Formats: sequence, structure tokens, C-alpha cells
Amino acid sequence: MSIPLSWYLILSAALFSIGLFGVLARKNAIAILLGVELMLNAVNVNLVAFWRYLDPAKMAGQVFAIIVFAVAAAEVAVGLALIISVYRRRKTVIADEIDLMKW
Amino acid sequence: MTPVQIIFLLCAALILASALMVVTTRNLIHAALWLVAALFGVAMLYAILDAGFLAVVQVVVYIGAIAILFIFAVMLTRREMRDRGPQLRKDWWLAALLSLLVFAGLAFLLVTQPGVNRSAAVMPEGLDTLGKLGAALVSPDAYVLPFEVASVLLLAALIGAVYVAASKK
Amino acid sequence: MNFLSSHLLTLILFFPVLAALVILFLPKDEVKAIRWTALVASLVPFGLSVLLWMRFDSSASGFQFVEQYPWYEAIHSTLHVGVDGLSLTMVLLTTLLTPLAILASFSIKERVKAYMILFLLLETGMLGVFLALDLLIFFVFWEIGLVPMYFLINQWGSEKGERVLWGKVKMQARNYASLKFMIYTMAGSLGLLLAIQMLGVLFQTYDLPSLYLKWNALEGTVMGLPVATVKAIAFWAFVVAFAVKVPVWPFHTWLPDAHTEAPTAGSMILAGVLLKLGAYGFLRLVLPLYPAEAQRFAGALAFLAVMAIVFGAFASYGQTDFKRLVAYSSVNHMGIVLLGIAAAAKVGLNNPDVALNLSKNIALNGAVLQMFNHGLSAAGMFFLVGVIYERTHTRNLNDFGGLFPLVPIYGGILLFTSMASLGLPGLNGFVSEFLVVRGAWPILTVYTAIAMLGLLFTGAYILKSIKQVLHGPLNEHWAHGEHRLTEINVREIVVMAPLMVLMLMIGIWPAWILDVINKAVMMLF
Amino acid sequence: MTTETIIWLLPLPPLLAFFLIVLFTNRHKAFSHSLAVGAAGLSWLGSMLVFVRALGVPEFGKEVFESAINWLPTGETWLKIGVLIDPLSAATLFFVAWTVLMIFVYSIGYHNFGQPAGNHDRPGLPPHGATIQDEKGHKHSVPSIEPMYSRFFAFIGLFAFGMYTLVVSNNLLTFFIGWEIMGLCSYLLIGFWYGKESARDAAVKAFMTTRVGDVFMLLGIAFLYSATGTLSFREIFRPEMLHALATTATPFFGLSAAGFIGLLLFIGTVGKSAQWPLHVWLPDAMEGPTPVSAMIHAATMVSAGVYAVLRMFPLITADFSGHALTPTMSIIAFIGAFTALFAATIAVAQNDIKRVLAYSTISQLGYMIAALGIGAYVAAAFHLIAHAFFKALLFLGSGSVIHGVEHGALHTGEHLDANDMFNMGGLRKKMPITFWTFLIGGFALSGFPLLTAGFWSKDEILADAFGHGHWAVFATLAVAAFLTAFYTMRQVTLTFLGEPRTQAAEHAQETPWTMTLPLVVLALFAVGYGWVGIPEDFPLIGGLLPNWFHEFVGGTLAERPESLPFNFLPLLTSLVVALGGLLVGWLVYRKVKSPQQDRLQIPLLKNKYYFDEAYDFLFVRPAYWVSETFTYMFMDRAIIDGILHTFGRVALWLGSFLRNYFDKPVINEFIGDGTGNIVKKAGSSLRRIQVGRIQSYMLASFIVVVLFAVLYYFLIGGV
Amino acid sequence: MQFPILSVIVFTPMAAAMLILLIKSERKNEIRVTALAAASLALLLSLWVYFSYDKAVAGYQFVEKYNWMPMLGISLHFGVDGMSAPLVLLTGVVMFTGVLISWGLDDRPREFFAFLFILASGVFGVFASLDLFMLFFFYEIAVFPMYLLISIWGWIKTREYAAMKLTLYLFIGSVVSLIGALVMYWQSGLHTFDMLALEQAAFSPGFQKLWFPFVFFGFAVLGGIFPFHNWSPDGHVAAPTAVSMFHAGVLMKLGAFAALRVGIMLLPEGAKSWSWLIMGLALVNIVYGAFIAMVQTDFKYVIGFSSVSHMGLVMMGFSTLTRVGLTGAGVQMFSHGVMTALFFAAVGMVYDRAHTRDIPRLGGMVKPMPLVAVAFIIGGLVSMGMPGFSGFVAEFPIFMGIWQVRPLVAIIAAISIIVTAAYIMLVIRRVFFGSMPAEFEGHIGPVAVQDKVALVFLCVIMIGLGLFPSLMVPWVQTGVQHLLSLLGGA
Repeated sequence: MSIPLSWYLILSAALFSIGLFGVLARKNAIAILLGVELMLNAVNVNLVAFWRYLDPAKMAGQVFAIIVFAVAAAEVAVGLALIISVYRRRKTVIADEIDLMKW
Repeated sequence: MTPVQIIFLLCAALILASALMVVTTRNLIHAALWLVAALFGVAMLYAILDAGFLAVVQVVVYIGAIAILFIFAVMLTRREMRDRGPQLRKDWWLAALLSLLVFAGLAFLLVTQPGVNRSAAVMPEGLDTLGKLGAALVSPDAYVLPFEVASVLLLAALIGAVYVAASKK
Repeated sequence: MNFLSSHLLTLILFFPVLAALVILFLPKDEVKAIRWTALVASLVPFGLSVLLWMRFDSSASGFQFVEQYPWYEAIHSTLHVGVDGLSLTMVLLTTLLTPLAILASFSIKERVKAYMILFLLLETGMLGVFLALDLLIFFVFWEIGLVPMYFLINQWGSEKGERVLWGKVKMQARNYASLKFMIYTMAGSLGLLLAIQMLGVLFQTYDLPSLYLKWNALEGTVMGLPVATVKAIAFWAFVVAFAVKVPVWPFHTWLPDAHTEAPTAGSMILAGVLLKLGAYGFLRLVLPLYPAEAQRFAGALAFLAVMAIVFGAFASYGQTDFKRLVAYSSVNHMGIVLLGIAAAAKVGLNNPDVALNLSKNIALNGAVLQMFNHGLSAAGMFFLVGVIYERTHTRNLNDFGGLFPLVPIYGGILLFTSMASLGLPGLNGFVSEFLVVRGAWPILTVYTAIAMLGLLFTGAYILKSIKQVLHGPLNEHWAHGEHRLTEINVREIVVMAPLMVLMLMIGIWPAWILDVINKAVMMLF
Repeated sequence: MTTETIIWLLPLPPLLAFFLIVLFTNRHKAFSHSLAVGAAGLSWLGSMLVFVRALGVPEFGKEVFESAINWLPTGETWLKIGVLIDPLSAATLFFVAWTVLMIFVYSIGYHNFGQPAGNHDRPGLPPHGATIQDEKGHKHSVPSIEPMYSRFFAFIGLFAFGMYTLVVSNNLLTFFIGWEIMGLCSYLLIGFWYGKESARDAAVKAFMTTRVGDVFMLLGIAFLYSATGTLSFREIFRPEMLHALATTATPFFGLSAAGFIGLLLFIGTVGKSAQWPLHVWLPDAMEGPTPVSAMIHAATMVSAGVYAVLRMFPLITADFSGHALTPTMSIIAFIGAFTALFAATIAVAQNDIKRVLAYSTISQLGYMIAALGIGAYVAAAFHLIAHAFFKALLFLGSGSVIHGVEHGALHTGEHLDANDMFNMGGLRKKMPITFWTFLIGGFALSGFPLLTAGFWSKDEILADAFGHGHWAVFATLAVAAFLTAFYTMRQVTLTFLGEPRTQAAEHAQETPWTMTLPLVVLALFAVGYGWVGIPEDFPLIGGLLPNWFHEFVGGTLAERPESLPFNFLPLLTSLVVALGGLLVGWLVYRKVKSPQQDRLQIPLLKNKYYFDEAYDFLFVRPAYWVSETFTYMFMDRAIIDGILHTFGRVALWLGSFLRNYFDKPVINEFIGDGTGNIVKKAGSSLRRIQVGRIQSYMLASFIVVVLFAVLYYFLIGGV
Repeated sequence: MQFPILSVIVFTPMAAAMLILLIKSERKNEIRVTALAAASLALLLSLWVYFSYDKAVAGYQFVEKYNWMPMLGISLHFGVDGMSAPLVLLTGVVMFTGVLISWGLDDRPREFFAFLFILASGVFGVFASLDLFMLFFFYEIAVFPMYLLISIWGWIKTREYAAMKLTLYLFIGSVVSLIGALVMYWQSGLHTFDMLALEQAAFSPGFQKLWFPFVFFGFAVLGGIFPFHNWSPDGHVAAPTAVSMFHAGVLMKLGAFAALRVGIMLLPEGAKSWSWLIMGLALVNIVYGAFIAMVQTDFKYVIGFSSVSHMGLVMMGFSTLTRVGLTGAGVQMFSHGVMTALFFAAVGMVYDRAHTRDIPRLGGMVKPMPLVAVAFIIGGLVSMGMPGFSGFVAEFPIFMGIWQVRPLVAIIAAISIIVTAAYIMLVIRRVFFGSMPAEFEGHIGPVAVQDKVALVFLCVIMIGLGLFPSLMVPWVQTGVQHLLSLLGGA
């Protein structure tokens, strides 16, 4: 199969940047989390790509990908839980409005 | 232009397009759904990369769990279906610029790296990737410890999530 | 006994401190015990110094009973003590006056313990100066002496009186006096301190005997200045320090204040011994260390001396405060000492002229004897002033008058003492004054002549005081009722008796003391 | 016991008496006076013994009694002191012993020993008299005993000690000691009744005035000592020494050392012997009890002044070549002569019986000084002794008179000045002994021819002045002599002759024997003494007796002065002035009853030429001003202390200045808080970026990350 | 391996602090007793160190060295020489007396003592450590608790201000000198912070001239050198008694000592070329401090400025770079430490009773508290350099040193002696003598026994040292000897 590694990398870079944009630019906290998910996936793509292209015999890439899954799951769970509980108190999920921690 | 390449490009297009939609669409539900699409594209990439298991996990865990979780969350935290007003912060352009920069930077680095255009290593015959993966995850001289840690983390996260989200009345 | 003779000086020097420590641990209400301990303790050094006097070989040259212990190796200073005829006399005077002063202060009522401790420390301070053969030790004791005196004046001085400094600024008289005493003397000895340091830096030693040699032998330049200049400056540094203490006009104004405010015993010691420290400094340090400069500036010294004599007498005559009058008399009398010293300085060391040397010797004899005599008479006078002050609580001469019939004995003693300080022939004052005049006449003729004016007024103020206190119509206020003036009591007579006896002894047969002085003077200069 | 030993011991008994009385017997009067008189007696005895032994020695002037001991160590040498009896001091000793003893005895009576204590007498004031009740119950007042009886005897004892010391000493130092001790005693005794303002001030005045002289004398001694290296008379008077002194010049008014020293010493005498211009103290000294006046201010102390000059005669005349007087001598002569006349004129106008005598004393001393000034050594000595006797006699006489009058006053209870001669008169009947003795004294004083000692002594002086051709001196002295006779007669007349002018005088009565006896004894001397010095070639009686005195005392000097050839003119003069004066005096004052009738009460004279006022203005007040205002208030307090306080002020000012204008604003606010504030401002402006919006933070941090990445890439350039 | 006494000394207070923090805050007495026990232990140990220091051998003794961060050449390196031994002793003394003095402190004693002890162990550390890094380490440890101690327990009016001021000054100072230190580290090329090694690293004169000011003055700030002295009086005034004692008694020595150790010993050439500046500033310190002290009406300010003046003497002693001068400086550090500790103790006692430090309002304190008066007087005599007390023993050699270098400076500096005498005497008279204001009559209680113990202890030290200089001078001299060898036997 003849897809250069760079394609994957470029793709993941783009994906990562898009996720980053989402994280930085979206108002809604959930949307921010969505962005995070994208970034994580970008990473995963990289991991797997490297696994496949460098040394399929070593499982490091896949293993890390799996761990990232786990982390992502955890992150989402906690993140959403936080968002919900914040929403309960503040009736908002707009990140900019959750600005108690300021001067 | 081999068919594989074409498939890859389609997937890539799908992924990027839906990802863009995720970060731009006003409707969060839609955003969540677009995410599903993006994730699906990624799953397809995994398949292309001979990581069938991961592709499956991607579909099951991400699409099946996380994305749904998002949708729930969105539904829980909204007053009506459509958010009015812009969904982007007013300095989104800065964010955009920054993201572009990051992309540009990464891309630049990538293309200037030697051997980045290598083609994939040959898959050894009869390699049981799944078996090796399992072994790697649980063999003490491999990744059992990170694995365990990750699982503990996951557990803690779940409990924490429950604790945090549980409405204390 | 052997120990005694080998440590005689240190014993004399430090016994008072030991006594002070003992008193420190006496309960503070046992006033009687404290007083007597102090008295007895102060008698011990007196006994020892009498022993010293007897064992002292006046014909042997150099210092005797020398002891030397390490003290401050880092700067090569040792606890080096010894006596020659000069210091011997002063030691005797000190150890004699201290018990008397302590006896005199039996009338002190409050904080007796502190008072006595301070007094004993004071004694050590004074003795130290007289005994020290180490420049630094000299200075140490020189300064230490100030502290007890400061507190004696400041704490037990007379409560009454205020002193206007400038504008609205006022100060309680005794505070003013004590502070003035302290600061003035310290400021005065500042130069001394610096000069001492310089000597130490130059020679890496503070040992007097060796300094005499080295310092005089010094040639070339010091610290970029020609030795002559440095010496001249150092000379004046020394002189000022001692001049303040003596005190020499115009550095004398602390003295009337200090004396006037000090408690009786304080004034006794102050006039009796502390002033001598200054004069002693001149003899022990200035003349031997700076013969050339002394010779150069002898005229100036003589001038100051004469000013002291004349203006001291004038000011004394101008007083209406009995104690202040006596205080100024000290200025006048110490002026005579300085005159003698100046005369000696003028002649300088090993002057070929035999006659001049003789005069110089006589002048110095006179000066030293005058120190001793003034010690006796001034102490006596102050005590007598104190006696009457304790009874009348006034020192204003105009408040007295015609007290003779009420206090015949006191009157007699006062007359006697006054005459001694007036320099009546047959009493001690005359001998020394005569010697000084005789010695100074051929050397500093004009100054001596002018000084006579002071001598004349000495008579004037003495007579004035007697006239105002004893003579004249009786001031009835003291004749009856609770103001009835009581006669001097036995304790007070006991205080006066030794002084009077000595005054008479020296007046009639001065040889016994003058012989020692004379030999010392001849060896020293 | 060797004569020297006796001489050593001579002064001691009175001193002993002094101490004994002061320390022990001052409560017990009888003991006190017996001690004093006994002591005086002892000394008298010793003196007589010495005197007699001295007479026994041929050529006594050459082999004198002398002994000395070391006293002051001075360098290698010793200052010796010792005793010396040579003819002069022997003669002096003689009259001193007599007069002193007499006066001691007299004092007992004078202070009313045996009388009751006064009712309200108090120490320090003369006794006012006591009221006693006789058996009939009549109260009447009698003299009361002196409250400070013992003290008086103690003092005169001390005085006697001083006098004896002075006489027997062989050197100027002990001489000076005795001299000063006498000064003290005179002070104490003049101020004996210190309760009286006048007495107190008189005492101070006396002491200070004499001290002026003494100070110069001290200088003289110092000079002499440093010039000769000794103070012993006989060593100083060795010819070579005198020559050396005479030839060494001094910077002072071109005088020779001898002359200058002599002058200095003479100034001492001027003070002691109350010569002009230091005479002012003597009249006031009459405040003292009369015996004091007699002893100190007539017989002994003031004579000591003359004695000093006599002693120093060889020195003073060291460069005296016969006729032309040295400057020093002429000064002495002038002062003496002037004083003699000057004092006499004052005496004329005085009414106080004692003051008259006081001025006459001054005048007589002037005589002697003048005599010495012209080198009449023997004559001076002769007159000195004669004068001592008769003037003591006169004083004691006057004392007796006053006493009598006071007695009368007590009797009649009238208050008057018992010293004022105008309150007397006609006392010759009331108190005969006193009268006759006084008369003798008076005649002696005025030089009544042939009989009295005064005549011979005075005559000799005049003769000397005449013989050596010092006309001015001669004339002056002659006039003075006339005045002397005049005021003496005036005194006698006013006091004794005529009728009593007051009740007191009416009831005056003779004094007890203790007082009259001395009068008699002294009277004998006043007459007899003159005969030891009659010039050989005096007409008629000349040579009946050898001129022993001239021989004897003259022997003191190195070469005995030859006695002058007799000359009628001076004799005549003295006859005329003496008799004339007496006569005029009697004639004038015969009828005078009150001061108003006395035409000589000229203010100028009565006020002693305003000398006291002048001195008060010239010296006393300035002295006060200089002392109180200038020296103390201005110089010490204002200037010196002012400077000191300024130091303090400056220090304080500097301190507060540094603190308030440098430390606080610059160091504290500027450097210290300044930086702090800047930091604070920066912080408060920077905190704005803490918006609390998580994404802003992320944005920022990403920017930073990117930047660093870029930097890293381009700078370090390694991947 | 001999007993690691130094590290024990250094860490005893630290451990004690921890221990104290474990005690319940209500049980104040237990806390105090623990504190006292720890302090006494530290005192005893420091005494042991001091007296068992072998003067004959000299050099650094009781040396211990443990690796701490080998890759950077940082090691826990302890050791004392003749200079630091007295200071260790001083710290022990002040710590002990400080605890005694603050016995009565009732407001959160647990935390107070804990912080105090952390501070103490920091101080011990600085004096004992031979490792540049560790020196800074302990230095910061010593400085930081000051902030809390002052701002929590200090004088309500100015404590925040003073605490902040103090901390900023000191940190800035230390940062400046840290820069210098790091530069040295790099420059030396030895890759070690071991000062013994750095002493031998011959830095080029140019380098030394350039960097000496950083190191020296950075530390000198803590030594209160002009014009960076002002944190100190304010700090004194605001600080509670025991802290003032530590502050003036030990902390300022910390600065001086570090300046000596790091500045002069490591950069001798620099010291030589900059000595004129140090001397000048020190001169200003001396005179200026004295003058200002004279006009203060706040009891504590007087003492504060007096220590500015006295620390000036220490700096002056350094600047002479002569044997006597440095010896004097060494002794002066100790003497002034004890003296000023005594001062602040006395002031504290007066303040606790009168609740004012306004001198004009005080008076007659000698009657209720004679011992305090006597102690203060003795302190005063020491500070005015009265012979027979430690002050003289210390100041005299300093002046001799100045004489050797710049006589004129000696003469000017001598003025301060008079001014000192003046203000000391005035303060003594106004506060302790004279008539007691009516408001205090009966309100002034007697002094507690532990206070008395502390005072007497300090007085005894000062007099003993004054009478027998040989109790300390030889120690210092050994240290000076070493210094001089570094200075090329100046």
C-alpha cells in the first residue's frame, strides 16, 4: 500500500489544529470538550500511523492509542460531570461566564 | 493514484469536513453528530492502517459511548434546542490564526523532516496483531503497569464524575 | 605575706570590686550592714596602701611592686601595674579619701546598696588610673571611673534646681550636671583615645615604659605627616583630655555644675581624686611622652593655668552658692598644679642649667604636693558644705550668717579647713603653693606674677564664705524651732579629723611625703 | 639646756596653750586664761634667759645663736629652717616677751574675769553687762564677762606663737609663716566680736589689705630663694651673695635683684605695718578688743613689718653706697615719711580715743620706715622698741579708760560711745593710775625731752636724717613730730583734764589691778628704756650711760654703723616740736567741750582723705563686678557654656535634620517605599490580564508556546 | 566519623519546630517547655562547638559533607572557623534568651515558636555551611519566617508595612548577591558550590572587581549598610521582642557574615579594590545612625538606629582588611549581637508593661524593674564602647585598624562615640530614672524570673568578654588569619 506517512501526519496536524481552534474559540464548554476530543483523535492517528509505518512488530503505538482512549473517556466523563454540576449552579455552560477565578 | 489512496483521501475529507463542522456549527446536537462522523472517519483510517481492533474500539467506545454521552450532556444543559447568538468567542479570529500557525508550523516541520515520505513497513506474515496487543497490555515486562494505571484512572474518573454530577439535594 | 607583697597592687586595685560583689548579695534593706561592709571594705585598701607606703623604697628608681598579666594579646595590651612616688601619693590619697567619703555618706538614705557598690567601683576606677603602666589599661580605668560618678551625681545629687540650656529648654540641674560631666569628659578623652590608638598602631604595644623610649625616639614621618606635626597633634589631644578633667580654664565649666549637684561624698571624691586624674595624666603621660612639645607649648599651658587660677578665684568670689564657691576654688587650686607642671615643661628634660632644673624640681614637687593637698582640703571643704547643707537644705550664702555661736565646733573646723585651702602658712596648702610659686618664678616669671592676683582672690572668696556663713549678725531663722541648727556630730568629726591632722602634718613637717614625691620627680623627669 | 634648744622651744608654749584651750578647756575660763598666761610666762622666761645669755656673749653680732634643720627636700638639696638670735632679734625678743606677757595679763581684767555672765550676752557680741542684786536687794548692773573668754585666750596664744616664730626664725620662710599666722590671728581677733557687722568687715578688710602685701612678699621670697638658693638670713647676707644680688639686673624698672626683692618684701611690710597706701585697715582694726589693738596693732604685729625691713636691711641696702639712696631705699623713705605726716594729720581730727592712737601708730611706723629708708638702722630699731612699749601702754591705757567709762555707763545706764573722747573729761581724778601711766605714754609718744624713751629714739632718727642730709625727710618728720605731740596732748586734755562731760565719765572708776599692773610696768619701760640709747656725745648727760643699744643692735650688721657726731639743730628741732606741740595742744583743747567747738573737725581729715571710699570705688566694686558679672555670668555661663550648649544644639539639629529631611524622604520613601510602590503599580496594572476565562489563558499560553517553539527553532536551531 | 554536631545544631531547631507544630495549640506550656528544651540543647551544643574549637589547629573544624545534588556540585557542607564559631554561639545565646523572653507570649505561641525555630535553624545553617548554595538556601530559610513573625505577631500599627519592607529588601539583596554567586559558579569552572574550593579558584582581578559589589552589597543590605539600612529600624520597631532580638542580634550579623564569607573571602581582590566604598558607607552608617538615634523619641527606634550605627562599625572593620580591624569586626558582631538582644529584651519588657515606647511618656522605670534598668545600663555602656565591657574590646581594634588605613576616617568615626554616649545616657535617664508618670503608678508589674535569667545571662556575657577579651579574640584571630592568607597576607 502506498500512502506516504506524511499524509497521515498532515491529516492529524490539521485535525489537531481544528480541534485546537474549537477549544480556543468555542463558547460552550461542551463544545470545548468536543474540540479536545478531536485533538485526542489527531494524536491517536499519529500513534497508530507511526506504529504501522515504523515497526508493526512493536505494539507500543497501539497500546498508547488504547491508553489515550481510556484517558479520553475519563476526561469526557469528568469534564461533562463538571459541566453539568456547574450548569446546575450557574445555569450556564458558557466558559467565559465561569470566571470566578479572576482578580 | 491507487484506490487505497483515494479511499484515504475520502476519509480525510470526511474527517476534516466534519471536524470543521464540529467546531463551527451553532447547534450543539449537530456538533455532536458531526463529531460522530469525524470519529467514524478516523475509525476507517485505523482500518486502512491494519489496526482493525482499534477501528472497532473507536467505533464502539467513541461513537458508541463518548459521542452519546455528549449528546446527553448537551440535552441536559440546554434550555432550548437552538442557541442564539454566536457560538464563537469574539476573539475567535485569534484562535483561528493560532491554529493555522500551529498547523503551518507542524506541516512545515513535517515536510522538512527526512524520511517522512517513507512508505509503510512490510507487515510480517501471519502477525497476530491483536494477540500481541493483548499480550503487550498484560505482560509484566511490557505495558501492564501503564495499562493498570489507565484503568485505575478511568475508574477514578467514573467515580469522580458520578460524585460531581450527582445533584446533592 | 609573700603573696601579699607580690600582689599588693592588684589587691589594692581589685579589693573594692570584690567588696562591691559582696554587697551585691547583701539584702537591700540591711542598710546598716551594707554601710559598714562598704566602710570596712574601703578601709582594707587603705591599710594595704599604708603598707605599700611603708614598704616602698623611695630611693630606688623606676616602678616598684610591678605586676603584669596578659589582658588583650590581640592588641598587645597587658594588665601592667606598678607604683612610683608619684602614683604612690595619689594611691594613698585615694584610699584615704574613699573610706572617709563612704563614712560621710552614711547619711544617704535611699538605695544605699547601689550607692555603695558604685562608690567602691569608683574607687577601683580611680586606683586603676594611678596604678596603670599600660596606656590602654590607663584609658580603660580612666573611662570606667566616669560611670559610677555619673550615676552618683545623677541619682543621689540634689533634687532641687533647674538649668536653662537655651530658649525654653530646661533640664533638672543634676541631670544636666551629670550629663555634662559625662559627655564633656568623654568628648575630652576622645582625642586621647585616638592618640592612644595611634600609638598602639605605631608601636604594637601600650606598655608605658617602652613607649617612653620608642615614642621619643621616633623619627621621620608617620602616616605621611612629619613626626613633629603628629606629635604636636597627639600632644594636644592628650592635653585636652586631661585639661578637661583637671579642669583647666576654659574647659572647667562642667566642674561647678557637677560639684554643686553631686552628693557630698561624691563631691569629696570628685574634687579629692577625680580632678587629680587629670593632673596625674599630665605628669605620667604628657611630660614624659612629649617633652619637646611640652617645652614648646609650655607658654600656652602656663597661660591656661594662670587663667584658671585667676578666673577660678574670681568666679569663686562671685558665687552666692556655697558649694559652687568651693567648686570654683578647685579650679583655682588645680590651676596652681598646672602652673607647676607648665613650669617643669618649660624647662624640659635634661636641661643643662642646674638652677633651672632645681626650680623645675621644686615646681613639680609643688604641683604633686598641691594635688595631694587639694585632695585633702577640697574634700574637707565639700564635706563641710555638705554637713551644713544636710541641716539647712540651703547652700545660698545669704541664707546663713552668724552661725558661729550655734555651731562653734563646726565653725572651728570650717575655719581650719578654709585656712588650709587658703594656703595659710603652717598648713598644707601653703607649702605646695610656695613651692610652685618658687619653682615657677624663675621659669615663668610674668605668669607667676599674674597668678598672684588669683592667690589674692583665693583669700577673698575664702573670707567671703566664712564671713557669710559664720560671721555677722546671727540669722535667727537657724536659732530656734525645728530649724535649730544642730552641731556637727561625731561621725562627721571622725570624717574630718584625719584630713585636718594630715593638713597640719604636711603644713608643719612636709618632708615625710615630699621626700617621696621629690625622689620620684627627680627620677621621672 | 642649750640656748638653741630654748630658742627652738620659745614659740611652743603659746601654741600648746592654743591647742589645749581649743580642744579641752574652752568651756572653763579660769583654766583657759591660766594656760594662756602661763604659756606666755614660760615664753617670757625663756626669752629673758636667751636675752641674758645673749648679753653675756661678747661680740654677739658675730657669734649668734643659730641652729637649723632640713625641712623641704628640693631636688638634690634641702630647704633648711631654723632659729636665730642675733642682737636685733634679741632686742626684739625682749620687748615682745614683755609686751605680750603684759597684754595677756591685762586681758584677764579687760574681759571682766570674775564678773557674772551677762543676761543676754551672746557669743560674737561684746558683753552688755549683767544685773546683780546686792544684799539689800538693789538691782544694779555691772560689767559681764566675755562670753568667748576662752576663745580669746586661745587666739592670742596662737598669735603669740606667730610672733615668737617670726622673731626667732633664721629664714624668711618660717618668718613668713609666723607673719601669716599673725595675720590670721589679727583677722580672727579683729573679728572677735563677729556679731558686729563693722567688726566682721573690718576683719576681712584687714586680712585682705595685708594679704595684698603678703602676696608680693611671697613673690619676693620666691625670687630671693630662686636667686640665692637659700632663705636663711645669714647666708643671704654674706657679702658675696649680697654683692651678686646687687649686681644682677632684673627686667623690672631697672632695679637690681637686691633692690627689686627688697621692694617686694617691703610691700609686704607696707601691708603689715599699715603704711600708705595700704594703711586703711588699721584704724578699722580698732573694732577688736583693746588688748588686741594694743598687742597686734601697736606693739607686735605691725612692728613686725618694720622688723622685717630691719631684718632685710642688708639686702635692701645691698647696693647702698653711703649717701645717695638707692631707688628702693628712696621709695621706702618716701613712703615712710609721707605716711608719718599723712597719718598724723588724720589723727588730729579723730575723736575716737583708739582711732587717734591707731593713726598715731601708723605715723610712728612711718617714722621707722623713713628712718630705714635713709639707712638709719639703729635709730629705727631703737624707735621700734620704744614705740612698742609706749604705744602698748597707750592702748592699754585707752582700754582702761574705755573700760572705766563703760563701767560708768553701765552704772548710769546711759547709752553712749565709750570710745568718744568728747564723752570723757576729768578722768584724772576718777582713774589716777591710768591717768599717770597714760600721761607718761603720751609724753613718750610726743617725745618729751630727756625723760621719755620717745624723745631719744625720735631724736636719733631726726639726727640721722639731718646728719645724712636728707632734708625732705627731716622736715617731714619734724612736722609729723609736732603734730604727734599736738594730738597727743589733745587726747590727754580731752580725756583726763577738765571736768567730766558725761554722767558716765562722772561715774567712771579705776580698773582692777590686772589691768593697771601692766600699765605701770610698761610705763616704767616707756621711761627707762630710752636711757640705753643715749648718744655718747649728748650734752651733759651724754656718756653717763654708754650708748649700749647702738653698740649692741648695731652689731647685727656686717660693719657696725658709726654713731653720728652730735649736732644741735636736730636736737633743737625735736625739743621745739615736742614741747611746742604739747603746749599748743593743751592751749587749744583746754576749753573745748564738744566737737562743735573743735575747729579741726575738717571733713577731709575726719574722713581720712576719703581713702576708704576711693578704694571701695576703685577696687572693691570692680572686684565684685569682675567676679560676679564678668567672670561668672558672662564668661562662664554665657560664653563658655553657651558654646557647649551650641554643640548640643547642633548635634540634635543635625540628627533631626538627617532624619526628617534625608532619612525619611530619601532613604525611606524614595529608595525604600518608592521601589515598592512601583512594583505595586505594575502589579495592579498587570493583574488586569487575570480575566479568569480559561480559554484566554489557553490562548495566551499557546501563543507563548508557539513563540518559544519558533525561537527555539531559529535560535538554537537544533531538532 | 565524629559526631555530626553541626548538622545536629542546624536541624535541632527545625526538628523542634516540627515537634512543636505537633502539639495541640491549647497546651501552651508544653509548647514553651519544648521550645525552651530545644533552645537549651542548641545553646549547649553551640557552647560545645565554641569551646571545643581548636584554636591551635585553626581552619575549618567539625566539617561534615554530604552530597545533595552532585550533578550541580551542591553538597551539604558544614564547618566552622574562628569567624563563625562565635556567631554560632551567638545564635545559640540569642535563641535561648529569645525563648525565655517570649515566654509570656500568649497569642498562638505554637506557630510563633515554630517560625522562630525555623528562622533559627536557617541562621545556624548560614553560619555553619561551607557550601555557597546551601548558604543561600539557609539564608532564605532564615529570612522568610521573619515576614510571618513580624506581620502576625508584630506591632499592629506598622507590621504589614515593615514586614513587607524587610522581606523585599532582604530578598532583593539576596537575589543580587545570588546573581554574583552564580556568576562565580560558572566562572570558576569547578562546577561546585563548595566555598573551600571556590576560595582556591583564582578569579581574575577584573572579574573580582566587577562582581564583588554584587555579592558584597547584596548581603550587606541585610547587614544594614547605608543606604539600605532603613528596613532594619522599621523592622525592629514592628517586630515582637524575641524577633527583634533575633533580627538585630543575629540576622544583621547574617548579612555581615555572608558578605564577609562570600564577598571578601571569595573575591579578595574585589574587596581590596572596593574597600574605600565600604569604608565610606560604613562611616556614614556609624555617624548617621548615631545622630538619628539621638533624636528618636520612640524607644525602639533609638535602639534600631543604634544597631545601624554599630553594624557600620562591623562593616568598617571589614573594610580595613587589616588584622586588628577584622578581629575587631568579628568581636563586634558577637558583642553587638548580645548587646542589642539585651536592648530589645529590655525595651520589650518596658513596653509590655507601659504599653508605650514614647520616651517622653516614660520614666521612673527603675523602681518597678531595677534589674531591667541595670541590664539596660550595662547594654548602654557596651554600646558606647565603655572600657571593661565587650563593646570596647570590639571597637578599639576596629579603630586601630582604621588608623592603619585611613587615620582621618578614624577621627571622624570617633565622633559617634560621643553621640552614642549622649543618646544612651539620655534614654537611660528619661526611661528608667526621673519621676514615673502618674498613669503608670501601680500598673508596672515586676519582671518574670525567666526574663531576669535572660537579662543576667546576657549581661554576664558582655562583662565577661569585656574583662577577658581572651575568651573570644583568639578564636576570631584564627579566622582572621585565614582571611588574611586569602587576602594575600594583607
